[in-house]
Amino acid sequence: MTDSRVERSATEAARIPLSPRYGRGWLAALIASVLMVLVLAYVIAELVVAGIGIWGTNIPFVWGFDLSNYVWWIGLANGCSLFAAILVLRRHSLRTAINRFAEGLALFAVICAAIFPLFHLGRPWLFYWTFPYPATFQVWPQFRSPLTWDFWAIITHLIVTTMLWYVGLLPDLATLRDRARTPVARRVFGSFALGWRSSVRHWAFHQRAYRLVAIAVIPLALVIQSTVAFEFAITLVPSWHETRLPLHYVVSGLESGLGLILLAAAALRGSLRGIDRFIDDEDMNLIGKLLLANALVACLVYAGEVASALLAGPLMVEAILNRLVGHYAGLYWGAIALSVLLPQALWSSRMRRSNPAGILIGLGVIAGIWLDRLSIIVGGMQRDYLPSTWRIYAPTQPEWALFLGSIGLFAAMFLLLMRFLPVVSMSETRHDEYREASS
Amino acid sequence: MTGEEDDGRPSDVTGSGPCETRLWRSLEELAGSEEVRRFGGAEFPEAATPETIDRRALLNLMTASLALGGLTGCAVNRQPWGAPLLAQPRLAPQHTPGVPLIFATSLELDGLGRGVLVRSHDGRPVKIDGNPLHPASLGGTDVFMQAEVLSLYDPDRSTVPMAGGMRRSWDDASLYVTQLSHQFQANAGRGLHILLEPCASPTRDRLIALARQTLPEARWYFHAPLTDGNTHVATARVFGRPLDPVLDLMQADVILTLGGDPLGAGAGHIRYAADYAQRRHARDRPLPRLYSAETSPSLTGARADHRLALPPREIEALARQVLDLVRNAAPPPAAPQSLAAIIAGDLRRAGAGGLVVPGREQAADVQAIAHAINVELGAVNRTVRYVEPIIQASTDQSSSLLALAEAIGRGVVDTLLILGGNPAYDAPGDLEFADLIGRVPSSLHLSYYFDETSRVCRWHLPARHALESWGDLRAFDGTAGLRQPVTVPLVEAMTAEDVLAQLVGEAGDGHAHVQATWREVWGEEFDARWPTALEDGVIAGSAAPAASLAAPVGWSPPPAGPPVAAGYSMVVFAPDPSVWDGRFANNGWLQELPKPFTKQVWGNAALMASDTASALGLATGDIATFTHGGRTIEAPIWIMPGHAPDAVTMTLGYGRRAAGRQGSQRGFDAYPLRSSRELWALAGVTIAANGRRDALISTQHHHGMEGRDIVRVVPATGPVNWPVEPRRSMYPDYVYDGNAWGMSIDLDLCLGCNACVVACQAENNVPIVGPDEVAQGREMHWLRIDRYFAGVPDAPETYFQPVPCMHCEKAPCEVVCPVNATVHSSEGLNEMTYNRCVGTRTCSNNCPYKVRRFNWFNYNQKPPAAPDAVQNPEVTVRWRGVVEKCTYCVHRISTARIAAKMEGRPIRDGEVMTACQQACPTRAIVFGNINDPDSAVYRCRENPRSYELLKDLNTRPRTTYLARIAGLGRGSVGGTR
Amino acid sequence: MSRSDYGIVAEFASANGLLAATRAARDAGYRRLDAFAPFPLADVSVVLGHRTAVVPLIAATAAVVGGGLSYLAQYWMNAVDYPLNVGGRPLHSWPAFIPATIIVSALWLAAAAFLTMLFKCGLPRFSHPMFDVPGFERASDERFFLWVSSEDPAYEPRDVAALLQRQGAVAITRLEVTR
Amino acid sequence: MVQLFRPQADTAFRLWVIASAVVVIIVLGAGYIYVRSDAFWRVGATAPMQPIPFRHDLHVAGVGIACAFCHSTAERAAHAGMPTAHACLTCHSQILQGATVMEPLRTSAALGTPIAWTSVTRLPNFAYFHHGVHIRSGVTCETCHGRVDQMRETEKVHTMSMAWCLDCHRNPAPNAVRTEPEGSAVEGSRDSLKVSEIFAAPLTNCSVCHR
Repeated sequence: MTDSRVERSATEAARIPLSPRYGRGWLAALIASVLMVLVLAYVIAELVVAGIGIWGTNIPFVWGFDLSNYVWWIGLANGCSLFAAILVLRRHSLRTAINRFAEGLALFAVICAAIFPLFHLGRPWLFYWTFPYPATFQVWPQFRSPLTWDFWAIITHLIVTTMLWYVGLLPDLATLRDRARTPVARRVFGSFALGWRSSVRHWAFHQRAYRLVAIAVIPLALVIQSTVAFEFAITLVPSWHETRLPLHYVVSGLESGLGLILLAAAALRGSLRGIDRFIDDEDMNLIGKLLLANALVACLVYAGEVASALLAGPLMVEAILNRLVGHYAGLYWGAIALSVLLPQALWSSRMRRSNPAGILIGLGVIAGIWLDRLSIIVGGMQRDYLPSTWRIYAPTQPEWALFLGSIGLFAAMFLLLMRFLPVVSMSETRHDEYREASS
Repeated sequence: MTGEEDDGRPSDVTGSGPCETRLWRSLEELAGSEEVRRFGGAEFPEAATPETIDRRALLNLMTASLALGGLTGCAVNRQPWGAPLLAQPRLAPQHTPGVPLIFATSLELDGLGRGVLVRSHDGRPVKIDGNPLHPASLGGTDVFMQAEVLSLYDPDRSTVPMAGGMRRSWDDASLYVTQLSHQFQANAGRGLHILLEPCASPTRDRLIALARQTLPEARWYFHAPLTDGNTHVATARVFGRPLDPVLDLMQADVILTLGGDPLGAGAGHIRYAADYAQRRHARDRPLPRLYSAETSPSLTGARADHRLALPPREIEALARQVLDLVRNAAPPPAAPQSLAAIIAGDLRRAGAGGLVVPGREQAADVQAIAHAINVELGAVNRTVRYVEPIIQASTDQSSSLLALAEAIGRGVVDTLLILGGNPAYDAPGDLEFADLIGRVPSSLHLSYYFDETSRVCRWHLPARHALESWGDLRAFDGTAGLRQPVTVPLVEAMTAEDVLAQLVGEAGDGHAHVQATWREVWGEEFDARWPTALEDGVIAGSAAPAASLAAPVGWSPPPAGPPVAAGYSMVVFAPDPSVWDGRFANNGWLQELPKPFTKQVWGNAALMASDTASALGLATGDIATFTHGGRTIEAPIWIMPGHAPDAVTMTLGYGRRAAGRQGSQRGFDAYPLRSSRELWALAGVTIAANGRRDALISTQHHHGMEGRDIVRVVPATGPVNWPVEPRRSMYPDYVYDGNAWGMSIDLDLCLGCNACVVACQAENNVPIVGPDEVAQGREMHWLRIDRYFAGVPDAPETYFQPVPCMHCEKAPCEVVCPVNATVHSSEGLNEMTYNRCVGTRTCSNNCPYKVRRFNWFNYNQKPPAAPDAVQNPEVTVRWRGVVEKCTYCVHRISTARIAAKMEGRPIRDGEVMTACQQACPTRAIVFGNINDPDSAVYRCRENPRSYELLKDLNTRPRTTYLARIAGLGRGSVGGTR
Repeated sequence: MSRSDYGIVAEFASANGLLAATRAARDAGYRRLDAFAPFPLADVSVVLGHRTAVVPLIAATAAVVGGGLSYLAQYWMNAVDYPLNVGGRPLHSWPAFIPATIIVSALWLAAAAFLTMLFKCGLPRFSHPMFDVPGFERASDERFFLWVSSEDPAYEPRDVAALLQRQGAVAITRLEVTR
Repeated sequence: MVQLFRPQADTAFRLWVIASAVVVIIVLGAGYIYVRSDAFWRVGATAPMQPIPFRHDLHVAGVGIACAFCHSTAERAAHAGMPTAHACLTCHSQILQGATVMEPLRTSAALGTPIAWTSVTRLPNFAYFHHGVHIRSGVTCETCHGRVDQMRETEKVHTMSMAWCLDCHRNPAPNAVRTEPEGSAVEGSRDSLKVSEIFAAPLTNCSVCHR
């Protein structure tokens, strides 16, 4: 819808969003992901009608895919938004390339994450009981429970991530408005642009607000990751009952976020013609280095996990050994291999710059963290206090469907983003170009 | 009669001596009451004479609400105006709507009576407990008594007469029976053959005697798959005539059991368990020493100080050695002593305090030897008394099923009446009995279900449930008890007595027949004694006296048979702990009840030792083919620690083909392998794996304690000394003045009999979830019994540990609930409010004891859910998506609190009894106010054996355990406690 | 229905042009100016003397207020209004109330920053005279504009136009609005 | 460039913002009031139809029959108890005996089937209530049921919401009038009962009502 303006424009930024013709690939991908969304809808309906008995969960495995997927998604979200926020604050050149879609990814991940805690309830239609409203039975939520903290965490995350994304997007919406051809598009973008006139005064306040929202995001991301960790850490389950768990979740969460960003960046470069002008090799190089560094930290955290467990007494030892060699050992070692060993490939700069490698490593890291979540939750619950209650858990089809469905939803939203909104920030790019020019 | 009184039976009731406060009634008495006469005089013509307001009328009055389905306790009522308020035409006297009534009656097992109290809400029986006055119960129950009430409402029960597979009216049916009686009264009963279940019912015996007179040519047979033991053969050998042994475990200092399960199974086991428990904890008496020689693990063996896992032939060898060593008073040979010598030594030392108990499945010789030893020890009339057979009818061989089979074979049977029982299913396989019945021109089967036998008979008549019918039963010790209906018949049906009465042309209903029986016995005392007897459920002083034994000369057993050839393998048959002989197959509570040792549900398996299994190349779950004499069955294998080598144990009662929707096609049927000549142990069975596997469903998958401090065991002698670390907590403690409820469970008394589990399920509307859900790990029992093995796999120690909610003062589950659905009461209860629960399950996740259950589906609405009628109206019926758990029977606490308040007094100790506590035969569970120094539970907590489960977590459980006392060392002197 | 003067708008090809023009206009004594650029121009802001410190101030206050409210609410509901013995924990279990407090204050911080921005920028404002300036759509792309308000005490259309002309404006528009 | 929106757009937008804010507030406020309103709890509503047009005002105020005469178990049991056909017929075998409105009564007496009255105050099945203990604690009938003696048709006079129950359970004193309803079964033992015994019991425990 925007190509007509391209030749009129002198700046690189004018070429965003680029590649006017999104080929069949995009359409196919969209259709595929929409189908997955339909599956998601079906499973949710089934859940509400039949009950969560259709899952493989039981006593003691009261949680399975539901919580591990939630933890995984929220980790991705926190990773992305944390990273984006830091870039905004550092005013790092990388932000021009990454922020826009990083913030978008964060937002979509939160939406996917929110599905799970809602529908893992036995009676999901009563979810609002966790919100403090004046009910005629005069009972309030119980604020000592991490689940109530979690309720606030998800709502807040949703709102703040949206704001971070929107504030950054505002000037570009104005640009789209001014370039739009069809009156409808013009009006639509116009309404969302709120009448932005790119006045220097606007810019001044905009910059302040953007940075402040970013500042809010940083503690938020950290606290929310920790809150999620608390959900497990404050229980008595032997392999969860650890003060180190929040750290573990923050580190691995950020890593999965970086993995996702790497994946998305590489995928964009691979699919959108000309975008490598904006997400250039240098950017990829930087992301790669960051991910590598994060993987090394994660390695340290994993080591700490084993060490602290071994120091913590017989039950913990048994629990951790069970995760390492027990029925669910595959999950643990898979996590190590994918989230610690695989990123080591990024030591080579060729790998860092190659798109296929980026996609593979990004996917690998994300999958690795997913396995880590499953290993912690499912593998952790397996060795409880009374051996008489020990059992096995295996996910059922509906659980897989729910999981894949949420991925489909995520993919669909991202595909629409890259189609209708600039995937890298135009205004930031212009700004940089100006600075480079003036310096 | 108020609600709280139904649990109010003093906890210290021991069947000795009459119970001071009698809290249950007979409808008869109500019907006879002044009140009734008064409104007999009222303006209703049909009520003009008192008789018309008999018990049936009263039951009708109370049950009327059922007619309109005004059942409380069902899921939340969605009608705008709620359920209607029912105004009865007239109140049953002394019955307050909504306040339960208690009736005493008798239930039957193996043809012997066990006294129960039935709690009925508005004419709807919902709970069964033991009758403290009844010698076979003393207030305790077993799983079968508890579950009987579910069978009463079984939707699969037979409701109409059938003939040739067609539904028939009752008119046709009674016409048929009348014709029979005319026909046979004409020809003195020639060609009439009647098969009955052996049953110690005076009324039935009277009617049979009557029939034998009026129909002299008729032939009578008795069959039940489990009562055809060798007991009478053995006693006949030793004492010259068949007798029944009755044990007195209070007196026994040294006990040797040869097979069997006196503490865990059979018509007398509740009493025996109670006696043994009472003796174990009698402070002034030495601990009894219990030796068990058995083939497959039994509750008795698990409790024994010494358990010897022996195949049948070695049990016999042991018995012979012990007899010899007891007989010739030679000084015991020098160490190392043989086990037989040690046991014999102990028995001799105990003298009259010694006791040898043979299992009914043992060979006649073994049993005879056991009795001989008792005689030798002078134990007769001290630890054991021999009485004339309680069930007279079935003693002679000519009345066996075998005889009937031959008769049919000879073609002399024109008409076969099968009154009760299910021979087409449970007759020994070699008889091909189902086919035999088919050969009989005219056959009739009276039974509760339209079962395997009904299908092969011409006629089928629905039978009444025990809770719907009149009758009387003798207990294992001969004590007679009356049976009275506690509800109007839910379907039109008959009892065996009714049919017999019709045959002999005796008028009147069951009520009349029973009264007639006892009029004969009591003469003019009748009017005085009948009401009391009915109210007590027990006829005082009717226990069988010790038989006068013509001083038995030293009987010697015949020489042992030849040693069995190699490749030998033996199959031993045993009743199933869940479905007994198969009669309970359609009972969801029992099907879903984890068997004590395997924890298997909804099926059975062939148990064998690991060595045997590996020798045969089998593993748990493999299906093997068992062949003997051309008869073949297939059964899944279960490797059972502590099972004797070279033997396989098969439990009977599964593999039903026509049990009903829940009972059919579950497990495998062992009867076809059974031989009419070797009922209990079958030698020379060939076993072969056939490569297929069966997913056996069990509720426990790990069997060791992994070295954790779970079940504590203290030495039999010497003090208990555990390190007492001081309690520390970051938080200030809440003060629980007033009542502070707590429970103590004595692991030394707990036999693992499961009675508490079913009692809890019945009392608290705990849903049945079905095999698939259990297989997925979703059983709902609020109270489970964990079973751990310790020591060597071949001869392990077996520990049972009932685990209800611990009601932790620092409850981890409450802190993590986001909506305050589970919080603490000011009396220290960990309360669960279902209607506030949103179902995050995080509480269950944070419960280290894993006692919280979750309604994954709407279990109470989807099969095999228990019918609404059996739901306890005092307890909310839970719905999908909420967590539930043990509440310490909080509804009983509320009822007691309300009663106390209304009478302006505090709640008495023992006034609140939890369902599990009430059911426990050994009184292992004690509940009460831990603030009250005079309460039983307080004393238990002060006991040095008292400990908290997972104490290190500092959850401060209100449920505490008393450590198990280790078995006595061999031949060492008994310690005391 | 009368058309009235809204001011003079000059279009510049470069940021520096705009900067110079703005400076010049300030020096010439004009106070009611606004500049338009496709990206933030800090130095122009400085010249125009924008004060944005109020945003963090309000945001910080909001954060404190929101957090405080959240904590008080938790305390009141669990310890005052319906005190329940939950797992033997104290009614006022302050450590457990912290996480939600932090989260909520972050929410208020972000929300306050965002709303303050909109308020101070007078957004949303869908219809504005500036949109009448020919080619103004390129203000969001690569062109720069300076506007001198007719309200300016020193406003004199001819002078202003001349001044801006001198600063190398590529186009000059006299903006009129209908009132 | 051309204006995308007319100047009115802004006014319209601001109005819309304000309006929607107002709407939200109104909706929430209305909801808050409605779920506490009598209408929501069917207070003042009378049953659409009863098998017999029974009038409390005639029987209580008029004839002077005490509550406990018909609701005979209210003082000792959980259920207040409904009068039996037999009880009704003590009078109505003479009075109005032929009246058609009495048909259900005669049917019930003759056939022995219950009369199904439409219940006006009904708690959900997970809430357990015991009439006896409330009366014993001095809560009078009209505290919860209002002046039934003046009602032509029986109606609900309180919401009977959990909040309503809690108000009293948190502070029973005002409603626990120390007078005994007529025909009390517990007359004599009144003095033996100390107030403390009534109020000592923790009435706000969940399990007091929910089991």
